[in-house]
This record gives sequence, C-alpha cells and structure tokens, in this order.
Amino acid sequence: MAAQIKTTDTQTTTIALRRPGQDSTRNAIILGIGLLIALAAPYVLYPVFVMKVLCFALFACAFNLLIGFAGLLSFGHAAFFGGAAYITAHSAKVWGLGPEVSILLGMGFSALLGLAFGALAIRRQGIYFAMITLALSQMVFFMALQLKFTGGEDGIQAVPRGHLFGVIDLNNSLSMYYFVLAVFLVGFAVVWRAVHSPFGQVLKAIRENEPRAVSLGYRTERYKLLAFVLSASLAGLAGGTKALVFQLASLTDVTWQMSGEVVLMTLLGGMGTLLGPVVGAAIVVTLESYLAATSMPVPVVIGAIFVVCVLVFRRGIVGELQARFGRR
Amino acid sequence: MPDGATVKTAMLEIRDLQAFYGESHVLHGVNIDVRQGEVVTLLGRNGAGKTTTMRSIMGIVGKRNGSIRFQGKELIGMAQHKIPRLGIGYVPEERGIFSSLSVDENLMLPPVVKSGGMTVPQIYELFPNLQGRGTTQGTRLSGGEQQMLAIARILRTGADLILLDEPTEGLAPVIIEQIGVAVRKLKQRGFTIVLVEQNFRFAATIADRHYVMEEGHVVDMIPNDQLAQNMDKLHTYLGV
Amino acid sequence: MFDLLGVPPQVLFGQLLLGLINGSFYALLSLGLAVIFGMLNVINFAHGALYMIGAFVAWLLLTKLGLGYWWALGLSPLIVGLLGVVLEKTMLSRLYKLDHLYGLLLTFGLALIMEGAFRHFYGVSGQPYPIPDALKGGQNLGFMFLPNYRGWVVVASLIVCFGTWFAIERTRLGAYLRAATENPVLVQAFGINVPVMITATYGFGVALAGLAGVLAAPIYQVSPLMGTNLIIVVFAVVVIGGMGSILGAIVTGLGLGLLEGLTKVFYPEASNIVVFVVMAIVLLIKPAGLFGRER
Amino acid sequence: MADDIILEARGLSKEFKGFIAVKEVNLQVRRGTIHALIGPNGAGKSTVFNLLTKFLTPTRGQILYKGRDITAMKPADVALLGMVRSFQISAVFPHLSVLENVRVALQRPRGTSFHFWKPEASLYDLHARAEELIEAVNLTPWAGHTAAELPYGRKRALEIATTLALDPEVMLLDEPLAGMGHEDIEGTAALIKRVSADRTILMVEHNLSVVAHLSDTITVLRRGEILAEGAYDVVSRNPQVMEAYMGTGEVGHA
Amino acid sequence: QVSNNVIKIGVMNDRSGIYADLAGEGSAIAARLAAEEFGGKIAGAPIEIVVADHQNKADIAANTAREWIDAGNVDVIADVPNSAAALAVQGITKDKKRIFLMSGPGSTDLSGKSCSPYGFQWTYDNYAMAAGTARALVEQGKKNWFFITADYAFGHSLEDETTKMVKQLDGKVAGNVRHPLGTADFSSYLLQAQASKADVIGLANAGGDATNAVKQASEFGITQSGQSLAGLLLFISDVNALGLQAAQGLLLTTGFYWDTDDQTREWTKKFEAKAGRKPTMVQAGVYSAVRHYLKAVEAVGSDDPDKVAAKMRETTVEDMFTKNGKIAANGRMFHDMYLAQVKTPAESKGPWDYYKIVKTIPAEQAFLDPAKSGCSLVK
Ligand SMILES: Nc1ncnc2c1ncn2[C@@H]1O[C@H](COP(=O)(O)OP(=O)(O)OP(=O)(O)O)[C@@H](O)[C@H]1O
Ligand SMILES: Nc1ncnc2c1ncn2[C@@H]1O[C@H](COP(=O)(O)OP(=O)(O)OP(=O)(O)O)[C@@H](O)[C@H]1O
Ligand SMILES: [Mg+2]
Ligand SMILES: [Mg+2]
Repeated sequence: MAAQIKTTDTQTTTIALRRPGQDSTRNAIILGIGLLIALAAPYVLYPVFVMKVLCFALFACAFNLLIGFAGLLSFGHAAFFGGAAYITAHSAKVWGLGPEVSILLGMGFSALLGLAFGALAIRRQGIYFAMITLALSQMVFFMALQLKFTGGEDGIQAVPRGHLFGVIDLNNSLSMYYFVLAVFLVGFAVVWRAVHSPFGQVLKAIRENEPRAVSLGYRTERYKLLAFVLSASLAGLAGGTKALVFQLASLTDVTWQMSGEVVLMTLLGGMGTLLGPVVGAAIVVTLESYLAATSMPVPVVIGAIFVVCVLVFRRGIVGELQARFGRR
Repeated sequence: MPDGATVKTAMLEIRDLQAFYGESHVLHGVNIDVRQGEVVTLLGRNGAGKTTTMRSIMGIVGKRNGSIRFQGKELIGMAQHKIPRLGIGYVPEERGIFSSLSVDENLMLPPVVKSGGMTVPQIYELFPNLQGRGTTQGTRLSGGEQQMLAIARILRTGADLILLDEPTEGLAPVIIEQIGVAVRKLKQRGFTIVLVEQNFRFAATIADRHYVMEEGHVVDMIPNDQLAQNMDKLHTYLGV
Repeated sequence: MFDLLGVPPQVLFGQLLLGLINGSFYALLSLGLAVIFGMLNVINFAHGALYMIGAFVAWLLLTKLGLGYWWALGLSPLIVGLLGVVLEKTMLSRLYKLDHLYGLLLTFGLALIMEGAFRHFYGVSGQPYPIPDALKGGQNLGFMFLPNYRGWVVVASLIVCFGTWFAIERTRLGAYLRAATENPVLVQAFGINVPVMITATYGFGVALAGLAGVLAAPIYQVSPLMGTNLIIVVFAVVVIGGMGSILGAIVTGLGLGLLEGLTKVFYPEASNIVVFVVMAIVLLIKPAGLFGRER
Repeated sequence: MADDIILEARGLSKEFKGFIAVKEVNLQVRRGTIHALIGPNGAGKSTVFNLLTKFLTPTRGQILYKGRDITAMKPADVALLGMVRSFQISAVFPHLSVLENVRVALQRPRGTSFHFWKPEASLYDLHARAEELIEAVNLTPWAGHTAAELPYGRKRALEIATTLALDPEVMLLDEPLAGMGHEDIEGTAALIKRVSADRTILMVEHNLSVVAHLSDTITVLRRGEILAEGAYDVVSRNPQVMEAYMGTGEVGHA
Repeated sequence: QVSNNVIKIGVMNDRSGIYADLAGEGSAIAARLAAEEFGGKIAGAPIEIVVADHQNKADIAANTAREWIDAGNVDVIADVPNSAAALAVQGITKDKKRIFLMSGPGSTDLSGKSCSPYGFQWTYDNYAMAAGTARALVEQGKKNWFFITADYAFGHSLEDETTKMVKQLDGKVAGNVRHPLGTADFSSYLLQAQASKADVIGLANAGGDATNAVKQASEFGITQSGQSLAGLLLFISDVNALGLQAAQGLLLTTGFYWDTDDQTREWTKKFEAKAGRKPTMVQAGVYSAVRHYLKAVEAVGSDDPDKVAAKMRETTVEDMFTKNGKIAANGRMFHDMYLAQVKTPAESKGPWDYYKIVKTIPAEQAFLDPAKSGCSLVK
C-alpha cells in the first residue's frame, strides 16, 4: 500500500481536475486557428470539396459522440446520414421547401429513426450493439432501394439548393459554403458542449461502470438512448446538408460501407477526441478524391489504413498528438 | 536464515527474484525456499508483492529475473503452459471462476497433471456446498462457493505444489475452519502448499513457516513454533 | 388438390426444400462466425471475404493446376485456414487485451483489402466453376427438379455443422475454448497452451468459411463480391441465434433459410428484410438471441 | 413501532432454475440502526441485497420501503427513493478521478443530468461538498488521481464516499471490508459508525469483530432462510449459529 | 480556337467495382485509340486523356466532374457507367456547358427527362436492350413471359419496357417475381418461373444478379426443359464470366460485337494488344463517341462546346462501331443494334467467340422515339 503513495507528491484537490484557465486558452487558440482556416478555405481550395469535408467531419463528430464518449460502436450510422439525405432531398425537390426546413426535416427523421434503433439496440453492449445497428441499417438500405420516392439506384437528383430563409441564394457556391460552415459549427458546438456537460459526465460514468451508475439512481438506458438520438440527429444534420451540397441523395450514403467509412474517419483522427473526427474526415475525403485519379484500388488502400490504425495507431492522429504534448 | 534447507529436498527455491509490471518494478530480490511437504505462508500488507511472487512462479507476470527452481528445474524462461504441467497448481486471488462454464465444467477444466489428485466424491466431501450445483453457471455461485470451487478444481489435478492466494478471503469462519482442515489433510497426503494470507490467525493454525514480505522484499522468516515470541514484530509488520 | 394461399403444395414443398439448402449455407457460415466469436470474442468481418477466397482458391486450383473439385474440397479450406492462422498470429493476436471492437475493425479492414485485391486482379464479373461430373444432373422429385449438387451441399454442410457442434459442446475442448475466451491467463496457468489453441480455433473457423466457399463455387459465380452481400445476413443469423452459440447458429441458419424461402413465395419483396425483421422481434423478446446466454 | 420500520421484506423468495436461494425471508430493518446480515457462504445474503435493491426480481414476496410497496420498481428508481447499495466487488468509475467519482453521485439529485447543453462548470459548485466527503474517507491526497490508480482498500473507501454523496436514508453495504488490509479496517469501520448517525445501514460482513462492534441487530441466514435474529451477544451464543457459521471461533478474523 | 491549348478528355468510370469489367480501364484505352487516330493532336493542341474512378458513388462523380471542369480544364467527359453517377454528371455538364459522352449508363432518363444539349447517350439504353430482345422473341412466337426482376427502379423499368413491348405485340405476361439487389440464390425464383410454364423467362436484372440467375437456371435445367432465358441487360463480359456451359442459348441485345466484320475485328486487334481482352460494347462505344467528338472539334477548329455539339449533331457517325449513326435532338445516338444468341461450347471456336448474331435491329426499332422520350429539347 505504502509503496503506491509517493509521499513527495504534494497533490492537492485544488489542482486535481483540469485547470480550466490554461485548458480553455489552448482550446480557444486551436479553435481560432481552425476557424480562420475554415473561413479562408474556399478561396484556396475547391469549395465543394471543402463542403464535403465539413459534412463528413460533422458526421464523424456525431458518430464520435457515441463511440468516444458513450462507448457504443454503431455500425449502422449510414442509415441516419443517408436517410436524412433522402428526406431533405425529397422535401427540397418535391415539396419545394426551403433549405433550412428541408434539413431540419431530415434531421428530425434521423432523430426518430435513432429513437427506434436505439430502443432496440441499447439493450445490448459492445459487439452486440454494433451488429444490431448494422443489421438495422441494412433494413434501411433495402427500403431506400425499394421505396418509390428514393429513386432506387438513381437516387434523388438535381435537388435545388434554394434560398436560405427565402433570401440568400445558395446556388452561389460561397454562400453555400458559409451556410455549410455554419451548420458544421453549430453541430460541432453541440457535440463539444454535450461532452462537457452534466450529461456528458453521466455518460462517462455509465461507460465506466453501468451497474454502479444504476445503483446511484441513474436510469442508464435513457442516457444511452439520448446519446444515441443526439448522435443520430447530428448525423442526419450532416446527411441533409450533404444532400444540398451535392444536390443529390443516393444509395451510397446508406450502405454499410458508409457506416464503415465513418468509423475509419473517427479511428484515424482519434476516437474520443473532439478534433479527431474532423481531422480524420479531412484525410479520408482528401485521400478518396486523390485516389480517384490514380489506378490504385481504393478499397485496398482504405482497408490498409484501417488495419494500420487498429494495429499501431489506435489513438489516432489527434489522440497521438495529445499524448505526445501531454494534454488529457 | 535459520533453516536447514538441506535437511529435506528443497522443492521450490526462489533466488533474487525481480518482477516487473511494465515499467514498475514490484519485486526486488525475493528469496524463498519451500521444502517437500511443507506448508509455508507469505504474510504482508496489501501490495507487498505476495500475489506477484505467486504469479512469478506461474510465469504470468510481465517480466521476471532471477531464479525459480522447482524440483531442480529452472522455471524462468520456460514456456508458460509447461510450468503447471510440472505439478504446480495455482488458485488465484480473484478465484477465476469462468462464467461461461458450469460448475462441473469449471471443476473438470484444469487437466490432470499427476496421479494422486483428489476424486470428485472426495472433493464433495470436503466442500459439501458444491454438491448438486453442477449445472449452475460458475459465477452464479456465491462468493464463498466460488472460492471453494477454485480450490477444489486444483485438488483434482494432482499437482504436488499448490499455490493458494488468500483462500479465506470472504469466507465464513466455519468455512475457513473447513479449509484449514482441508489444508492439513492435504499436507498429510504429502502436498506442498504455499499460501498467501492476510488472516494470520488462520495461517498460524496450519503453517510450518511464515515469510513476511514488505515492498517487494522478504523481510523476515518466522517458523510457526517461534510465532509467539515474534508476535510483536509481526504486529508491526502487518500493522495490526 | 388444395392450394395454400394460392400456392400449390408441390411448389411449396419445393420452396421448403430450397430454403433448407440455403439454410445449410447460412448455417455453415454462421457456424464459423459463431465459433470464432465464441472463442475469440471477435466478430470476424473478414468471414465473407474468406468465403470468397475459398471459392477463388478452388477456381485457381482448377485453372492453374488442373486440380478438380474434390481436391479443392480438401485443399481450399486448408489454404484458407492457413491464411487465417497467419492473420491471427500476425495481427489479431495483438488485440486480445483491448476492447473486442478492435477485432471487428481490424477484420473489417482486412475484408476491404482482400476483396479489393481480388477485384483488382480478377475483375468483378466473376469466374465460372463447373459442377463436378459425379454430381451433375438431378432427381425429379415429382414436385421439383432437385439438382444432385444441391443435395450434396445439404448433406455435406449438415455433417460438418453437427460434427463441429459435437466437438465443441460435447467434449472438453469446448470448455477449454470458452474458458480461454474469458481468462486466457488463468487457463494458461492450468497448463494449457492457449495461444496455440486460439490460433487453431481461428484457423478452423475460417476454414469453415473456405469450405462454404468451395461448396458455393459451382452454384454461384466465383466473384470477389460474393461474400459481401451474404455476410451481413449471416451476421443477422448469428445475432438471432445468440452470438457465440454453436447450436444457435446452426438451428437459426436452417430456420431462416426456410423462412426466407417461404417469403420468396408469398411476399418476395420482403425476402431480404425478413431476416432483419425477425432479428428485431427476437431482440425485443430475448435480447441475448434465441440460444444466447446473457453475459 | 411499525413506523420505525424503514425497510421490510415479507415472505421474500428467490429461485434460480429450481434452486431456492432465498426462502420466505421476513426481514425488518429499523430506522437509524445498523443491521448486519451474516451467514455462511451461499446463504443468500447477496441475493437478498439484490432483491431489496431490485437488481433481481423476487420470485415471491413483497418489499416495503417506508411503508411503500417497491416490489415492482426498477433499480434506479429504488436508488432515487433514497436506498443506495454498494457491491461485493468494488465498484468505482475507474477512469474518472476520485473527485469526479463523487461528483457524479452528487450531481444526480440536481435533475440536470440530461442537460447536454449546460457546461461542465455548472457542476463546479459541487466540488466543495465532494471534497468534504473525500476528506471524510481520508482520500484527500488521492482526489486528483483516477480511481483505477487506487489500491483496493481505497477503492472501497471511495465507494462509500460515492454512496454517501447521495445522502441515502438507507445504505446497503455488501462486505465493505473485504480485501482491506488491517490498517484500513478499523478506519472504515469507524467511518461506517460515523455515517450511521442519521441513517440506516444494512450490511453483509464476514468480519465478526466488526459486526459485533458495529451492529445493533444481526440476522443470520442459512440456506436462504433466517436462522436467528437479535443482538450480537444473543445470536453468537446460539448453538445453531455457531454450528452453521462461527465454528469454534479460533480462526476468525483478526 | 482550343481552350487552354489542350483538348482534355476525362474518362470517368468505375475502375474497381461492379462495372470495372465492362468499362474500367478498357474505356480509357478505347479513348486513347480514338485520340491516336488524330495523331494525338488537333489544330496544334495536344489531346490529353485523364481518368477517374467514381467508385459508383454519385457524389464522387459529381465532385470529380466539377473539379475537372472548374480546375482541371477538362473539355469533355466520357463513359460514366452507373446511372446515378451519370445523372449527377449530366446535371453538372449541363450547367457548366461541357460535352458529356455517355457510353456506360443505361437509364433512358439521360436522353429523356434529364436530357441536356451537351449530353450524348451513345451505346445503348435500357429500352433498347429490353425492347430489342422482347420484340425478337415474341416475333419468334414466344409470347408468354415471366419476369425475374431486381427489386429497384432499374429492374422495374427494364421489366416495364419489356412488358410494354410484349403486350404491344400481342404477347402476355404470366407473372413476375421481384428479388432484392445482390441476391445470391435464385433457385426459388427459378422454380416459380418454371411453374409458370411461360415460354420465356426474362431476367430484368444486371451484373452479379444476372450471372447468378443464368448459372442457376442451367443448374436447374431450365433451358433443357424448353423455356428460353432472356438476359435483358447482359454484356459480353458477363457471358465471359459465366462461361458458355452455363450461358449457352441465352438471348440478348447488344450494340456491338467484336466479330461482326473486318473493321471491328481490326479495331479489336488494336484494342486487345493494349487491354489483353476483347472490348465490350461500352468500351467500343467510348471509342466511337470520342472519335466523333474529335472529328467535330477538327471540323469546327475549336473546342467551343456549343459549336462542337452542333457539329456533332449535324454529322452522321461513321466508324467501325456503326454505319450511318444519327444523333437525335434528345442526345440519343441512333444506330443499329443486334440480337445475339450465346453459342454452345461446341459451336464456339475459342475464347470470346461467344455470339451468333441472330438479327440486326434497325435503329428506329431499337430506340425509343425521341418524341416520346420526355426530353424538353425535342420540339
Ligand atoms: N497488473 C499490475 N500492473 C501494475 N502494478 C501492479 C499490477 N498488479 C500489482 N501491481 C502492483 O504491484 C505491487 C504488488 O502487488 P501484489 O498484488 O503482489 O500485492 P499483494 O501483496 O498480493 O497485495 P494484496 O494483499 O492486496 O493482494 C502493488 O504495489 C501493486 O499496486
Ligand atoms: N443467478 C443465479 N443463478 C443460480 N444460482 C444463484 C444465482 N445467484 C445466486 N445463486 C445461488 O444462490 C445462493 C446464494 O448466493 P449469494 O450470493 O446470495 O450468497 P451469499 O450469502 O452472498 O454468499 P457469500 O458470503 O459467499 O457472498 C448461492 O448458492 C448461489 O450459488
Ligand atoms: Mg494479493
Ligand atoms: Mg455475497
């Protein structure tokens, strides 16, 4: 026993937890730089490309909320992402609703879907949870394939971007860009806040020791379900936005490969880190568009990155950097 | 040390044992001798390194140096799964009952390594609680029953050196007495037993000698018959 | 003659028989998954890819070495099994101490690599593989024409399934395996060579996939994508049966084959979803699956 | 008198696939006392605990808490009513710091636990209370460490602090001293005594000297049934109890 | 005047997925063969060919197309199998006024309600494939049909087109069954088809679904028992994959067959030297379309999309792919199609000797009347 306490160590409770001042300045600097880059990006890079990165980054953040902070690996997140894309596209194209309403509808759909999935899947943990979400999302895939309104393998094409609040023309790619950036920032802020909220604390506790959390009076299933619904809604937000960016909703976004891709992004960037998914998404999207022009077989490269990440690089890029530079 | 290790054959000789968990150096040169047919206890506070000593013998700590000889064979460097086959049985502190196995399967799991182990009826006689529970899932047994099962399954294997890590933890006094009886019986049958105990009153009723450990060292060895004289010393060691 | 919901009984018998045949495929594949999951706690996402490789090995043996079906039936599972052993030794074995999800992610990556590589080298339209001469032709059962080869597939997979079930559930081996999943260190401390046992298990589970691949080769196109679609359904089968339950995998595999067969007659639009619907219902009632243990 | 009974079990039974673990147990715990549940291993003590806190559903029988029937409640709801348990095997949140461990319990009564839009800083005002509790179990030097780093005995102490944070009316402690070194036992026993001042404690413990020292009432279980009940002196002289549980007393806990 | 002083052709298709065999690198080779005929240069501007893998994802296709046009100076995009991807690219090329030469995609929408003044659908479309086969079979007296249909929009439309044609010619449909995409086992559906006693079993599906269905049909002895099997969208690469043993007797429609005449054989030799296999109709179509485009550029002396598109429409297509091909207002290139029957192993003289051309389907019969296509460009 005595062997464990280093008596020289003069730890006191006041320095026990995080040091809010220092931490938040550092966060503020990183976020500030990130924001500057994001604001300038469309003048340097191809705007649609950056928008795609943002959509996937938001998707990955949503996914990360679940795996990184609630310890639940969903292998069916494509259902929310792609499902919302269809709803948004349909609302905008067929019902002629405005972009903001369409996206909200898509998001609402994902939230409901998340509630349904969650109610079924939350009862199991770990691999079981992953398998169940995967199977459920396959169901959504087949429905998307067979239902009339989704347009089968053609998807919903030529979705109008419309006018934001009826005023701002989103066909202008810069307005569209800043709209997407705003959506992303809102989503990101929600994730950030949720993680560092009273709710986030309980979620962590549940991940660590569920029976104990129950014995303290937490109805853990409800917390997990809320986390799931939150994550699904944000994934839907990302999917709906993407549908407007590309003006199309297609089957690609509901396949299980898409669910795998978001796992890869999060893993590569760093699970359970806030910026990790953003970095991961940027890398994967860049890589995919780069590989498209080479003769390298894309799945092999993506698969290899997966394997390398799992074997030697589990903390992901951001996780690795944080470990190196001593941040918790 | 005031023992005549040469009088009887030394069954287990530990010399200058160092053990590590990753970076942390836990054992700093442990020396222990156990002779054939003896019951030896390791006493010491939480974290003194008792469990680690046992795990070192079984080859399941991260890294170990020094020498551990069992019946003349060096265990350090030997493949892990060969060590028990030499006739060493281990009952871990956390009991290690398998939840995916029934009580019967748990009992029958460790392979018999030597003849002369106890039979199942003999085991039931020793631990009546286990009788009739064969199909229950292992970890559904109560804490104490699990402890009994953990000991019982090693007795079946015929191992002649048995390492018991805190066999009385969480047991009712009456069961502790039973286990004491069992250990004495095993001793009579010629088993050699190394026992980790916090409960030295219990240890005193069954052991021949006591090693006292502190922060990864053996700091003392007290033969059981000199226990009375050394009571004060022991109290300071153990902080009773 | 009476009709059942407009379907003549002959057709119904035929469909049931076909369901059984398909079911035996599911059973064989989910058995391999269940063995691996039960013992290693790894969801082997690469199972479909290895099934595909099993079929491809058979095809390569035929076209490159001129070795026919019966050779392939022995060699192909062996080769796939060896591949499994290599994967386990070099990669999977490093992950056991971590969250089991990493096993899933690793095998997911491996599946992408394997499928991608075969796609790259052999294209996607697939390769033809003939039915062995001894099993050509078929039997007219009155209510349907049953190709001999299909009959053989059912028999072969049922034998393998129940053989495996027996070996694992009714012998000491199974107890070792289950115990090793839970606490490998302790089982090792009982004198059992756990790493070798785990490697062998993975090799065996994967070899089952390879075997299924060979059995499938003469029926389906030997194509790099053949495993992709199947595997998700097989996952669902395993979830319904109760993950890690050998018997569950077999029984559910057969049962769902039958159910799917019936759906194809009465409501074909739903034949792919039916498995998932059943899964949802089962999970509502029995979260651990039909034969699963709550852990 | 009846008002004095805070927790009561009537005809409580639990069967596991034909095996009767708990049989017709009638238990009355009086408000403000320390009530010990002892008995040989496998007597059903933990099972009774699990039944009372609803981690298991009784096969038969009724559970009354403050006169209210809670037989059909969920475990989390029981905790909300003020009856909180500890576990036989230590239960902490390993990767949270000691302070956060306690804070998680403290934040629960606030009703903001679903508030994912509030900052963590909204919880900082709980730190003072958390530090008090940590102080009470002598964990102050460890407050900033993650729970996983604590030695076993300290984890048990942390668990007690976390339980206390809910300020429960009834605390159920399952073998709170198991696995503790001698140096910790006394302190923890004293702690239990101290916190019992304004609450009721039901505990399972094998360490008889502690049981003797602490408890007002002792219930002895054997094979799922109540064998004896009363004060320590009475119970310990009961020959049946001696036979079933205490033995000759010479190897008892130090 | 050539923009940026280079004529840049972007060949976009699936290079590793399900369309990689029928398009893939082969389409790029075909485009290069076309460029070579112009000496790699027109009006002093070099012809450059870039490729991209759209991975069958419409968003990647859209993204690549946008980037090619905005940042990569690509003048013309070719191929793009996978209708979803092609529709996405069509939208972009229409907006940005770039010529789009579709060889791979089959959706009739591309020259129908989603047509574009810059989009040309070259090789085939689902209507031509389905209607061609249906007409030929019904005219042979096989009037009673049963469909095994992939249960999504593509399969439905293939089935609809065929049904219309069958009914129009006084045939009838005995029944149909719908299977999900990616079905491995067709035995159950085949059994139903067999029980229907129809003359023809029409396979309204594609790729792996179609090949598995054909293979299992032969296992269950469908063709031996007198029913005909019609693949409504099958390519020579599928037949090659199936092997003649399983595919023999199958009827299908194709826009090109390498062994038609000396010209096709000669071109095939050049293609095979680079690709290592015979061309599919999609690959041959890429060649023809790119060649026609380049000819128009040469003629106008500029790569201005409006002028080039107009020129392309004016001139007839004359090459080894087709004689007297005409481009209609909706962008549909009208050329003769062929009804082919797969040879038996005995009839075949070697690898890729797969088809007997049973009949030439004149262009007007093969393709949908532009007036009925729903394309707004048709007055
Ligand atoms: N897996 C491990 N990793 C790192 N350190 C460890 C590990 N296991 C034990 N230790 C440390 O090694 C030291 C010795 O531990 P050991 O378990 O041998 O003690 P012990 O004497 O058996 O104590 P107890 O009475 O609590 O069982 C302790 O300081 C402990 O914290
Ligand atoms: N889920 C279960 N399934 C089957 N039997 C069970 C289950 N849970 C407990 N039991 C049995 O019920 C009896 C009572 O167990 P319990 O854990 O309550 O004992 P206990 O009095 O707490 O013992 P200990 O002091 O050893 O912890 C034991 O015989 C045990 O094997
Ligand atoms: Mg220990
Ligand atoms: Mg207990």
